[in-house]
Amino acid sequence: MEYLLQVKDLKKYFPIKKGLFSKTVNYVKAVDGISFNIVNGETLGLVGESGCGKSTAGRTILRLYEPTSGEVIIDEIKFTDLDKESLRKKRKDMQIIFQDPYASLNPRLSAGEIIGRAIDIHNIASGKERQEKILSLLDTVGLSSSHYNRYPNEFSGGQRQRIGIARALAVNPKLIICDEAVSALDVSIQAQIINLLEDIQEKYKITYIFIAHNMAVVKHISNNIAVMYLGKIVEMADKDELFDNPMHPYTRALLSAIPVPDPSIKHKRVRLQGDVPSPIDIPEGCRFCKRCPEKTDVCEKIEPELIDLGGGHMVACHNRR
Amino acid sequence: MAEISKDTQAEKKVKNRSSKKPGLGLWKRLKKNKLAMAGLFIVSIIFIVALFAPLISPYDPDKQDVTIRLLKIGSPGHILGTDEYGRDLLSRVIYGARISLLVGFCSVAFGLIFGVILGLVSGYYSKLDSIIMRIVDILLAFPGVLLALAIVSALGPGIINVIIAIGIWSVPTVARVVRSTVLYIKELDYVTAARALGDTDFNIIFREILPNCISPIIVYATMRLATAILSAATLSFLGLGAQPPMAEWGAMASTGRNFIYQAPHLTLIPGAAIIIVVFGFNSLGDGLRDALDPNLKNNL
Amino acid sequence: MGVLLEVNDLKTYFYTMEGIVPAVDGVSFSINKGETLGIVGESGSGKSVAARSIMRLIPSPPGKIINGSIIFNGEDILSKKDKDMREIRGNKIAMIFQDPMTSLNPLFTIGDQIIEAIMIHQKLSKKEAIENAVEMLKLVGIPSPEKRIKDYPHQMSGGMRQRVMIAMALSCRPDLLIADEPTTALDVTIQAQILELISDIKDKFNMSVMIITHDLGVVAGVADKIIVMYAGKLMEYGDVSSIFSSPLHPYTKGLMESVPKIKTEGKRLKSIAGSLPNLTENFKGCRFAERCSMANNMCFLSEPDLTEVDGRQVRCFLYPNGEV
Amino acid sequence: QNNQPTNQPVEQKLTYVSMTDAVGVSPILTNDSASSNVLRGVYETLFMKDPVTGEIKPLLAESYTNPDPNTWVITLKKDIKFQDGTPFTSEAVKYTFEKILDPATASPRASLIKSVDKIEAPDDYTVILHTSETYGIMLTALAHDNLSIVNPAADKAGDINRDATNAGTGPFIFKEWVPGDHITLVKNPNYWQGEPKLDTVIYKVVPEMATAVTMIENGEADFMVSVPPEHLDRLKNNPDVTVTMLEGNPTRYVGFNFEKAPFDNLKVRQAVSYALNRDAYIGTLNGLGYKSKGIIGPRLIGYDKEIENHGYDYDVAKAKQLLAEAGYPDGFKAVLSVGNTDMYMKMAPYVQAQLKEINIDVELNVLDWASYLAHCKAGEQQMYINGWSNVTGDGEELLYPQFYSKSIGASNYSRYNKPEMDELIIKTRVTVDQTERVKYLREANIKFTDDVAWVPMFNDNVTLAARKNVKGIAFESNNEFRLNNAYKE
Amino acid sequence: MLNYIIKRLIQLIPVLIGVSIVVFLMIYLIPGDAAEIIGGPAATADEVANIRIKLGLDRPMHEQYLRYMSGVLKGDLGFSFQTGQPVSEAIKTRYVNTFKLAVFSAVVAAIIGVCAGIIAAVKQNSWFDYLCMSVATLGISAPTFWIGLMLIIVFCVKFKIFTISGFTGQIWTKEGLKGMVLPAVTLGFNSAAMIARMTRSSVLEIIHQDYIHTARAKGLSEKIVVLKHALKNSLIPIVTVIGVNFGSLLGGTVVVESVFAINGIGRLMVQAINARDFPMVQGAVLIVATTFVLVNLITDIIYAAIDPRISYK
Ligand SMILES: Nc1ncnc2c1ncn2[C@@H]1O[C@H](COP(=O)(O)OP(=O)(O)OP(=O)(O)O)[C@@H](O)[C@H]1O
Ligand SMILES: Nc1ncnc2c1ncn2[C@@H]1O[C@H](COP(=O)(O)OP(=O)(O)OP(=O)(O)O)[C@@H](O)[C@H]1O
Ligand SMILES: [Mg+2]
Ligand SMILES: [Mg+2]
Repeated sequence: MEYLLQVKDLKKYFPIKKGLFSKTVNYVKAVDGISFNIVNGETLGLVGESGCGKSTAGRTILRLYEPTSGEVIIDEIKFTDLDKESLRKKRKDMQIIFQDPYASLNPRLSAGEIIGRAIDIHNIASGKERQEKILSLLDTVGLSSSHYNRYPNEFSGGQRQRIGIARALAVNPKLIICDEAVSALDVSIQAQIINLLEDIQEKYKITYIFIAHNMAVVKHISNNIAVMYLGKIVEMADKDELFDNPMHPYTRALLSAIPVPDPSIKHKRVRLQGDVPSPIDIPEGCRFCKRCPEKTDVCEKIEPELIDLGGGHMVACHNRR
Repeated sequence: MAEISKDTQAEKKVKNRSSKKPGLGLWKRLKKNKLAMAGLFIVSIIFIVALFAPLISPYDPDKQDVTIRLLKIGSPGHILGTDEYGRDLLSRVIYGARISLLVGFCSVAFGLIFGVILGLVSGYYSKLDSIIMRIVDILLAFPGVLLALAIVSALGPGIINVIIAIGIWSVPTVARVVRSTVLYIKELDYVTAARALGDTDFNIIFREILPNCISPIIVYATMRLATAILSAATLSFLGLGAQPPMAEWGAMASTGRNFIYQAPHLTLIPGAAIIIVVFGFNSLGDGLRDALDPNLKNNL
Repeated sequence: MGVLLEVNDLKTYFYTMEGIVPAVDGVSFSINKGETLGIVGESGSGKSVAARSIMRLIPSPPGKIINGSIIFNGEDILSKKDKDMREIRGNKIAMIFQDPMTSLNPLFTIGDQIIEAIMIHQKLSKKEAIENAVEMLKLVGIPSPEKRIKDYPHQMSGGMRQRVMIAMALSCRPDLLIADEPTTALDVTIQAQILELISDIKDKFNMSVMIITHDLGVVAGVADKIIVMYAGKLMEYGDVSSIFSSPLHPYTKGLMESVPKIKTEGKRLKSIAGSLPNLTENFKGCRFAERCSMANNMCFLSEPDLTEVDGRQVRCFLYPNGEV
Repeated sequence: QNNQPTNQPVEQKLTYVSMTDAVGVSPILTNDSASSNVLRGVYETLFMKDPVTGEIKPLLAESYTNPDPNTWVITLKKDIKFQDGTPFTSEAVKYTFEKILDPATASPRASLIKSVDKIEAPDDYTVILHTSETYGIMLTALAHDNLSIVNPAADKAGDINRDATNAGTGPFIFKEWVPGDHITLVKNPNYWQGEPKLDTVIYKVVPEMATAVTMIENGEADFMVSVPPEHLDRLKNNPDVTVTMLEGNPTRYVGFNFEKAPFDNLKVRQAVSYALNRDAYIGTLNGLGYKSKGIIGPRLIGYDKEIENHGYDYDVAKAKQLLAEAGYPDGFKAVLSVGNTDMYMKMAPYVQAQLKEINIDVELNVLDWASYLAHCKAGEQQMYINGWSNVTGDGEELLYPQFYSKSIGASNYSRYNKPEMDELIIKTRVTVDQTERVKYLREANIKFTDDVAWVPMFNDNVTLAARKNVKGIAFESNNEFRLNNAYKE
Repeated sequence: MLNYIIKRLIQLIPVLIGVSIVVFLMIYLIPGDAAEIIGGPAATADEVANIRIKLGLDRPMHEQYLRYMSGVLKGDLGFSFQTGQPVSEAIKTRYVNTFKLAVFSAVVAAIIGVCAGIIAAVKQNSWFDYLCMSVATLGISAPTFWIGLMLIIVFCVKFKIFTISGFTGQIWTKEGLKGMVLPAVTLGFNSAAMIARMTRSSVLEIIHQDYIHTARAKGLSEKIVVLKHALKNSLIPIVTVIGVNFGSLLGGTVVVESVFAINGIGRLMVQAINARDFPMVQGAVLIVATTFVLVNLITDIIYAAIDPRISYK
């Protein structure tokens, strides 16, 4: 299988500075060594609690944050090694769609201009061709030419999200990172956008990293799912495998927490104690052990590695060997 | 994609309702604000007066005739009376509008050009931030009057130097206002999106960030215009501003204060003119701020 | 099980620059003692306004309750004096809000904020009130509450703050708890904890709960009855199992089908096209007609009334005679 | 508040208001008028000018003789004591003058006795001054406040420029100075001319004229000098205030830079002089100015009525004609430098407007005072407005600083430099025979006036405004006052 | 906290050095010097040269600056060129006057401004609100000198209630207080207006926050909601304006000081620069700048006292 994207032991630490001379006293280990590969045209779902480093991972892959260490290889090119100018040129391969449909569009530019600017940056088209490209992009995301001259404040949340998608598509990317792209939307609109994303993937063979905390949504759209906890991937598998046979206690808790829109099902919940610990003082041993209902002695001492248990089902847990 | 086309149908309504540019909604909100409209009215009148001063004013503002010194308000031929040289006060007040607007606009423009650039650079490049902000601190800690005094002593009193003095005076505050807006805006997703698209820093600063700092800048500029006009008047009062025979309101009020008992109108009228214009700009600025403020918008 | 709250033909309008927004436009429902009512609907459909109307906490101007009655424990809330209303707020009816991050005053300790209500409503001394507050915090599962009571909100996580909010709301043992999207801002795992907590406490105190959400999964788990709101109107109202098993209104159906389900495999999601209509316009037909896949001409011309179908209320021309 | 009649004796406390604070209270180190007003109460000079006649008469001195033109033998009065009780002797005079002449002191008025090269004190009551060149105006110089005699003991004990307690022989003893606010003097009960009637004198600083005037009106202050024209009527019309007005010696003028074209041309200067309507301007001064055509004004030694037949009257036609003759039929552009004080700022637009009538397009160059001084000393100005206030009341103290060639770069702003005029000026200085000296002064006055060295705009009328109940202030034409005999009713 | 304060005080040093360099350059770049002023119009060139030597003005520029600064490091601000008085002494009396005036008017302005602002916010869009805000806008639109002159005309000339020069710097005596009133009102008018506007808008903003809804939902009376919950939260911007205003009050009292004949630091500064009295200008500017920075520091400390989320370690 050919991988479009390979991420190898990617880390992103944010320094915490203090004192008169801004000395770095500590780090927020937002992403603490994650590795995965995505096959061209597939979708990787990335789930986990708030603050576990999903967005940071996404942005670090795009080098919107400079990675602390690790490698990102896209299409055989080592993205992490590019110098500033080549990086700028190469950026069109990877795009991002944001959660907040309000903050993600420049309120001073019309929908057409927003997409047009993306085209201009990489000189993808000009003149009449450019115009046509913008219109066709608008059409692709389900907007019409009448929207061309409208400003973001005249659009609803769902429509804004469509403009954001069109902007990302404008540079013909190979990969799009959807950072909670549907989380802020109402269920009815959410479904529209998910459908749109699927249509686009089919049409252009685009690869997605789909970040979300809603397991059901992720399951719907992904091929594989990675579960993150405190900067690390704790479980990764094919989506059906993951849902049918969750291995990591955290994954189980997550799955059981999903509210089911069916009053007849009263299922048992795995209750987790406490909250996510801070990524500054990461506990020794297994990161999850403080909240884990199944923890053993070894969990507190040794950090488990992510191990393939067969069939690409990878888990980082001492109790699943 | 049947749903999608339907979607757009539904949106047609939105289209009819919405105005084209984001600015038009602003006008609508501004119109509701009585104080702001009063401000706008005043400012427009002053503009017209300043523009057509030679046509409107009954006399040459510098024409002296000591035989008719210190006429009272309502004297025939001189509605607002005359000053100590027998110059027509109305004409001088009319011409004074020109100077006040000139000082206001030029000094604010001066302050804005430098302040905005400093603010943008300092907000966007965190490495330069602390150096620029230290300089700004020094300027801020420096007493304004003294700065004006020094500039005027060095370059000589006069309107241009007043403009420079007041301009320099506003640089640090503009820089701060812009910087804090930039710090906020540069973290917004649309700026990140521009970076993700591979846009250059220059484009990001001037095409993504700057246009979105415009509203605080406009609001600040209107308010600052008011302050600039006031400061110019105060400098003139201290003898550092406009020089004779220039019909500047502050200078007029200042020389007029010597006649405060015999001819109080010499101080009263230019003083009132200052208040009216400054009031105009302040109310307009207030109104703009409210109209541009997303918080208040939602609650109205 | 007597009726605790009865809302009749409630209309709350906002008089804005853009025009009049009928945020809640003739909504009627009731809640029995010990019952949980869920209100669902898209963002902007008027759920929060309906809830705030019950508390009489509509910002005025621009908002105004222009019609209807809200009978709580047999008394009409809308005709009460402000002072009497304060006796009800926090005491008889308590409310918690969507975002625990912004719903607590950042400048006061959580203890302060909890005892405030206790001291006013129960006329207790400060010391007693603190004891009371500690007990409530323990009840909502905050470890070592004696210490945490001196913490400021920013020293707690989102889930803990939401618990504090609940403790605060429960501190005077209200008859009715209104929870306006109490878990939207929380993580899934925390959300599950909070929802469980609300159900537990409801049973313990025999409280009535009105829970507002746009997440159908949430109401399915906790509510007894459900209101589906759309653009200020009540579209469907009935008990939870029947609405989930056989939604009548096309909007309700649309909502249900939009939700990706874990069991149903890989199919394309059904979605409701378009978005909420602009309420300031004088609406003629059914407010949902624009987006309705079953709409016909009549739907654009006049608005359907609520009809009783199968023990539920539905606002749709599909059920002219109360039949499915 | 002071209006109700009381039987109790009135508090003998007099408050003087002025716009500026003193710079110091030592005669050696100051030379401004605000300081002089204080000095005059604390210290005394050897000679003084009679306030009425202008004649120089002995004060601390008893008499003097000139054995030769370069020697001045001065006999001192006996039985005069400094305020601390030490006797006033020739040693004090020697001490004071030597200190002034010491370059390390950097006394700003050292030039007053610069020609003195040796001071002798043969006995306690005799002082002999030897000059290197004849110095005809020795007596006027010795009457200058800045040549007041200081108490050597006090000067050695501390900085009398800041704290002048017991530093003089005068009627009042320095008590307190709150810089920027006020200076307090108290009476010297052992004063040699008899105990003063006032107990306390306060010099209060009020920088805003309108405020100062109001204070006089309200009785918060007792008197002020130099009332500006705008406020004069108010004070005059106030029944509680008496305004005394005298013809004064300060002159206000429009000056030229003789080194810069076109003002090196006599015809141009004459044209300017003809173009200025002085009478009209004086009309705006509310009686605070009077006209004299000469450069040495009526209140100075050296003035004579004949000068009024010289000079130039207002005549625009003539002005234009002269300008044409000078080669400027269409006028020209000029810059008029002004220091930003009220009085000159008022004159400047007037001059500007008047010169416009003869097509001289004047641009005003307004400068703050320090810059103005530097600017004029450097000769950067083309035309300028200034005034000259004479301390000694002698015309020489105008000609020498203003027109003597060696004063270029200092007080000779006009850069006037004509050898024959220099010679005349020196004569007015060195001639010891007073009648002859006055003759030279008159001659100089005519010559300078004819040459339009300045265009005199007006001479000040000096004013003193005091509360009705204040009596006995001796007031002079140079704006100076003495409080020796002042009292309150 | 203590560390933080020390750190801030250390940061003051570069600012002050910067300020002193600016002042120094300023004084030396503008034409005219102290010797000429001391000599006056009649002084001869020799006299002026002697004065220059005495003042050290004949030395090279950097030497003068270094000599001055080494004095400052030893706590010696030097002597006034013009009067020979020790600068520290000259500044002290004036500074105390200005400071008292500024504090007094800031306190009065803050009380009036905050009260008016709260009422206006609570009664938003009422006639009181409109009146208050119109007056406040007028207040920030009127030049200080004009307000001062008008007050004098009304209260000293027409009604003779106050005396113009009554300022003695004493606050605790009746007379002293009386003398403080007019200058304080003149000075405080602008600030009160500004504070009122800021209070109003910040209370209005806070009053729409979620936790205010929570407070109301608890059944608290409107009075408690506003005065406890809303006001405390609005305090940060209010404290900021008060701080900024106070800072500019100290630097900008020249006008009031001359109109009311107050012997303050503003006037001293103007006189000193007019006299090119470098040590005096330098001393005055340094003290004003220090105050400005200290006021900022105090504002920051107040922030921490108000808001537990802000902690300076
Ligand atoms: N620029 C930054 N500087 C310092 N710390 C950061 C920065 N960005 C993120 N962090 C920290 O890194 C951690 C991971 O943040 P991230 O935003 O990636 O989480 P997330 O999984 O996307 O959460 P959410 O679901 O809330 O979006 C958090 O603890 C966050 O506080
Ligand atoms: N203060 C207000 N001023 C003007 N309009 C308002 C105000 N509050 C609410 N509305 C309007 O009332 C309508 C209903 O709002 P409401 O907050 O009840 O929606 P909601 O169903 O709670 O949505 P959400 O899920 O987003 O909370 C909206 O159209 C909104 O614009
Ligand atoms: Mg995120
Ligand atoms: Mg809501």
